[in-house]
Amino acid sequence: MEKLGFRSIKPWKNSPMISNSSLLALLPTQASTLASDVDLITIALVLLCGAVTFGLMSAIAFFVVRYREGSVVDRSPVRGVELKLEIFWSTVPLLIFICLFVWGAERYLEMHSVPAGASEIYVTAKQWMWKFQHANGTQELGELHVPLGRPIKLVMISQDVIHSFYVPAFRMKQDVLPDRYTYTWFQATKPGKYRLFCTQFCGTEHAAMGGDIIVLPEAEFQQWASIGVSQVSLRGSGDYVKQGQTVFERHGCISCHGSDSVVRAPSLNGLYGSRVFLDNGDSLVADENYIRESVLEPEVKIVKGYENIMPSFRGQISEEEMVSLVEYLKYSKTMSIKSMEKERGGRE
Amino acid sequence: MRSSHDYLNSDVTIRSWLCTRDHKRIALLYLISITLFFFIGGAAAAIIRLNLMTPSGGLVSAETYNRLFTMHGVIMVWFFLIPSIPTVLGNFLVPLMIGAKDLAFPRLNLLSWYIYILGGSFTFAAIVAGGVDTGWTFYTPYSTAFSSSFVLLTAAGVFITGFSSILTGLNFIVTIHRMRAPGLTWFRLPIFIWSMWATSVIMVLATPVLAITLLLMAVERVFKVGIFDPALGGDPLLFQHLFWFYSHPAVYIMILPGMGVVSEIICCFARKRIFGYAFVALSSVAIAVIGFFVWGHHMFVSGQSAYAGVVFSFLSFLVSVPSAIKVFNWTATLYKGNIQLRTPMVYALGFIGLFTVGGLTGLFLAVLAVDVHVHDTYFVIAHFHFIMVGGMVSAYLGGIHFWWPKITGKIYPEKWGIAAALLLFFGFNLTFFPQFILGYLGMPRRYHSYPPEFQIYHVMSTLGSSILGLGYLLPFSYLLWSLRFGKDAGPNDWNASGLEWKTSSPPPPHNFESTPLVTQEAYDYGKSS
Amino acid sequence: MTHPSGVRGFIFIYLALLALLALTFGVSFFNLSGSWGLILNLSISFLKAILIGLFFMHLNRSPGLTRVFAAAGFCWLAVLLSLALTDYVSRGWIALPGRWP
Amino acid sequence: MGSPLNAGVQPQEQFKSIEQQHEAATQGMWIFLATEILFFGGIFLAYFIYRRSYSIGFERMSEMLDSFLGTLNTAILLTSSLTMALSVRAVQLEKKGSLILFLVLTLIFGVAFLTIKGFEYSEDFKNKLVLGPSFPFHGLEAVHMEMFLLIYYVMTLIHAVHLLVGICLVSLMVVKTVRSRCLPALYSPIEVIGLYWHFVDVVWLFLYPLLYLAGRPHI
Repeated sequence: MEKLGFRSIKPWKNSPMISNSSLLALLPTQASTLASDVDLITIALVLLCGAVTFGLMSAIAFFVVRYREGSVVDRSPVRGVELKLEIFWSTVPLLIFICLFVWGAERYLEMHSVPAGASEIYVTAKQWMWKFQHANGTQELGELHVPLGRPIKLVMISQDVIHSFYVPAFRMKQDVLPDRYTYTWFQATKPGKYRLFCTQFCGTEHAAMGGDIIVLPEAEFQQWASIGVSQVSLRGSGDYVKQGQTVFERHGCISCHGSDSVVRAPSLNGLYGSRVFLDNGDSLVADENYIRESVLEPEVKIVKGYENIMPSFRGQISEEEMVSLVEYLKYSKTMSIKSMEKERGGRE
Repeated sequence: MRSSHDYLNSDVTIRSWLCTRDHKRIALLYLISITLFFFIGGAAAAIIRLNLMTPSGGLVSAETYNRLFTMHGVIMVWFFLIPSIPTVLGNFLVPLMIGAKDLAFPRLNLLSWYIYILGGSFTFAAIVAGGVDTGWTFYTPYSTAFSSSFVLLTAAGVFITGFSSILTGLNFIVTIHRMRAPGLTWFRLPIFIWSMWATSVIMVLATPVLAITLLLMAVERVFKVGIFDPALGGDPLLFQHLFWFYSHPAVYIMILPGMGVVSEIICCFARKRIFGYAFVALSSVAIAVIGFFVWGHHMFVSGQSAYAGVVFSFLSFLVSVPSAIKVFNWTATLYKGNIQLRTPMVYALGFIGLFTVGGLTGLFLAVLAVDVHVHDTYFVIAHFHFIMVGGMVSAYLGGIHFWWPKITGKIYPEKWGIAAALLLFFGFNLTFFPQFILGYLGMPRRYHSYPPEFQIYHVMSTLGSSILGLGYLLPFSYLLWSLRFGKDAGPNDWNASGLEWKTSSPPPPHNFESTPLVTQEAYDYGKSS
Repeated sequence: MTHPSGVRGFIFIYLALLALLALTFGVSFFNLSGSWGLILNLSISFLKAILIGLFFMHLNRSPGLTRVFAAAGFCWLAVLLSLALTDYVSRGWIALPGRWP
Repeated sequence: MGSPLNAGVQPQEQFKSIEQQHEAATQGMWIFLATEILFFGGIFLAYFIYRRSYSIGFERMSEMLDSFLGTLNTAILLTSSLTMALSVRAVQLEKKGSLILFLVLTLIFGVAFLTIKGFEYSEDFKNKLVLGPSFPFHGLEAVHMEMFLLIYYVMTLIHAVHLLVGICLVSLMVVKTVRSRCLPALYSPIEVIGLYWHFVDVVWLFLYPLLYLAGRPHI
């Protein structure tokens, strides 16, 4: 796996992707639900700014010609309009700006609120490659296959410096930080192959840290998922929840977090998405980041009513294992850990 | 007639220049040093543009390329743009325009120049030693834990130069408050003085935050103890917050002085008082203050909270109102003027056009949803080059031409001046306008190689940049030429208002024979035309 | 700058400062819950800073402009702290699918 | 203004009067102090953000600092501020004897502060409270403790450098006062140096509770 760790650095190639990009295209392909919204704002802005620029330049050109040195025109001063004009051209832009702000902010918050039921893909970035992990355990390098028309949530983390996940055709970009998950989502609307760029400078081969997003219609995607192996992708062992369970057991988490354990530790049943109250009076909603942080730095956020006794697992759990562990704990939201234990015991 | 005893020929030894406390001589020391840095930074830009002619970026290696754009950014931002108008024209003109003999702290002024040179040497040493590859933004953890280039040396250079900036700002504020000639009330000041005051406030209040940020970065890099590196418990976004708390206001350090210069030029060559004086003057102050509230718009996709993003977006729209006011007022000043299209005026009109485009494209970046798409692409590059190069450098060159007779006592060839100004305007647009399209198509910044579908725009841009390069060599040549062969200038060949034109060209060592008394408002062109 | 203040006034301020110092140190022995200790400590520090500014640095008799400059540093610092903390406080408010705070 | 300072003092050539020179100097110093506030402000922001997240590690490390010496040093600095204020008063009243006395006292308190701080650093080194590989703690909060220690060193060292500059300036003033035949000429510099001195004191007033009293102090 480590051998595959680095995408061989190759020059950018022309590919049959970018469906309708003519030589002088001005807009990139629109391939997500957000793309047309963003383009609409852009077009509105271009029209607005174009009109303002054209108006101003025409006025300047007109004045320069008409009031050139020596021309015989009326130069008698106009009085009494100054204040009115000033008020006019400061309030009108302000009102337009407020409308633009509301429009842009609304779409932005939409980009930040993942629709319920989105399928999740974990993205790991490192110098200078992208790695994707699907919920069924399939892993891909530098290439991501996604189904058409379904919301996809990306949970992203970096193993070294800051990277940024950017797919122009989706009008979507999010920095990928070390040691903390960031989220974004998209819903593809058009099958095809789209470029993925890293847009946060990340070192020598920053420019080569690209990839392809391949959008397949549902049927083809299912077919791909069942065979699942394109040249650069590889297949993990089993699904995440099972892997996560293995990690959970290997590190003996149940001995403290189980309901019948002697050591008192907070229960993990239904943890994901629930509100957690901390001993410093704060509260938060348990998300992937909280779970991750609680494993690696358990002393930072202590649940109200519990002692700070958990050891840190930093260095003992790889990012991939962490992903599966998080997935396992998420799964336990619908099924309690205890009953999963039993179910497993029963099978054995 | 050239006066026999002016600041240039009163004492000609090298020692008299290096130990001078005359603000006019210090301005010239700065002029020479920032021109040097401008050409170093420009050379880096030329290689970058040549490299991007082909998608594979075959001219230089990726490693070299990264060092080149970092060097271009660091030098242009801290060693050319930030000092440019304030230290050259500001130093020369602030005391002259307010009727003072010198700045309030002349020795401090000279010290500022030496600090600048010291910082410049550090950064220059870093370049000679092998350069730095973090980008001018020094983002952590790349800069503290991963880059193997000369981060510390470069950061030390920037850190030191920051103090030069602070001391210059401090000197200007005190001078403007305390040393105005009798009768020169605040609302009789030239707009240039207002803009220098606003710039100085930013220099004084923002630069120390950069200093401490770079210091913490250096400490983390040396001791491997976390402040910004997440592997050590730090938060890289804290670095970005601190960095942009300085660097966004620093953008206004780079544009406010240009706005001041352009206001002077337009009034002189439209033969009119500026329209809406109070609004133009106070909008500088408004920009300086509100400019401190908007830094988070550099971090919309950084992992900053979405709510903070919304707050910063709103505040960013607010700061564009005063800029809009200025543009409208300049245009209104032309109305019913008596317009003379001399070289400085051509630059000033070019400034208005390019700044308008640069400012309006800033709206795209303030709109959250659009910024997500164009952030860190060539759209941003084009936007800020329209402001910094199209705006600030045009204004700087316009100002240099406008006050060249006053500074040197010589007249430059007018036809060459206009030709160069037009060439620059054309070359600039060809260089940077295609980059807006490139950016919207998705071309990321800081890319050494790129997908072939972007090539056509890169080729256009490179072509434009060669014209731009030629355009910069022209004024450099004929201005030098004029020093020896130019005609002598009179005290006020432009027939301009303002105290600096009331003394001889070049001015005597102590500026004025007797302290002037001001009885009128600025831009008193009604009677003279 | 016109009339120097009396020695007695200075000594009085000095004693007040020492008293506040004693208060800070004394309070730190009580384990105040949460961030109350921090808030109290900072408030006392502010009080001390204001006393020094007003009396030792003569702000009580300075022209308005000087006071504006003295306040400017603190105001700008407040901008830095409050806007940066806006980010830290509100991080993770939208974290999960379909969930709004 | 009715100022007693005009007699026999010539302003520098760029100024019209000694009042103008004095006002310029004072205003310049205030602007410089505003700069300084923002300079320290950056570390304060880092402190507040990390203390919010890593309160346990911060408290634990803070408890290892000698809060008694910290408090003593605070008292010493406050006293030096008093003597500095009295020095300014003495120069206003043109009392050479008491001016020298108060300046020297200020100097002594400043040096005392640095001596105690130096002693404290040496104790810290003895207790292995140092950054880098020999940091003695491991395990859960070690990273956060080391971060606190970093902030502690950066803050106190920058403060100490400022105080050192202040001490140099005050020493210069002592020399000038002893040699001076015309005390009013010294009013402006002493007033300005006084402002700087008080500011360095004020910074410490904030460092003291943030660094020494973050946890429960032990004597």
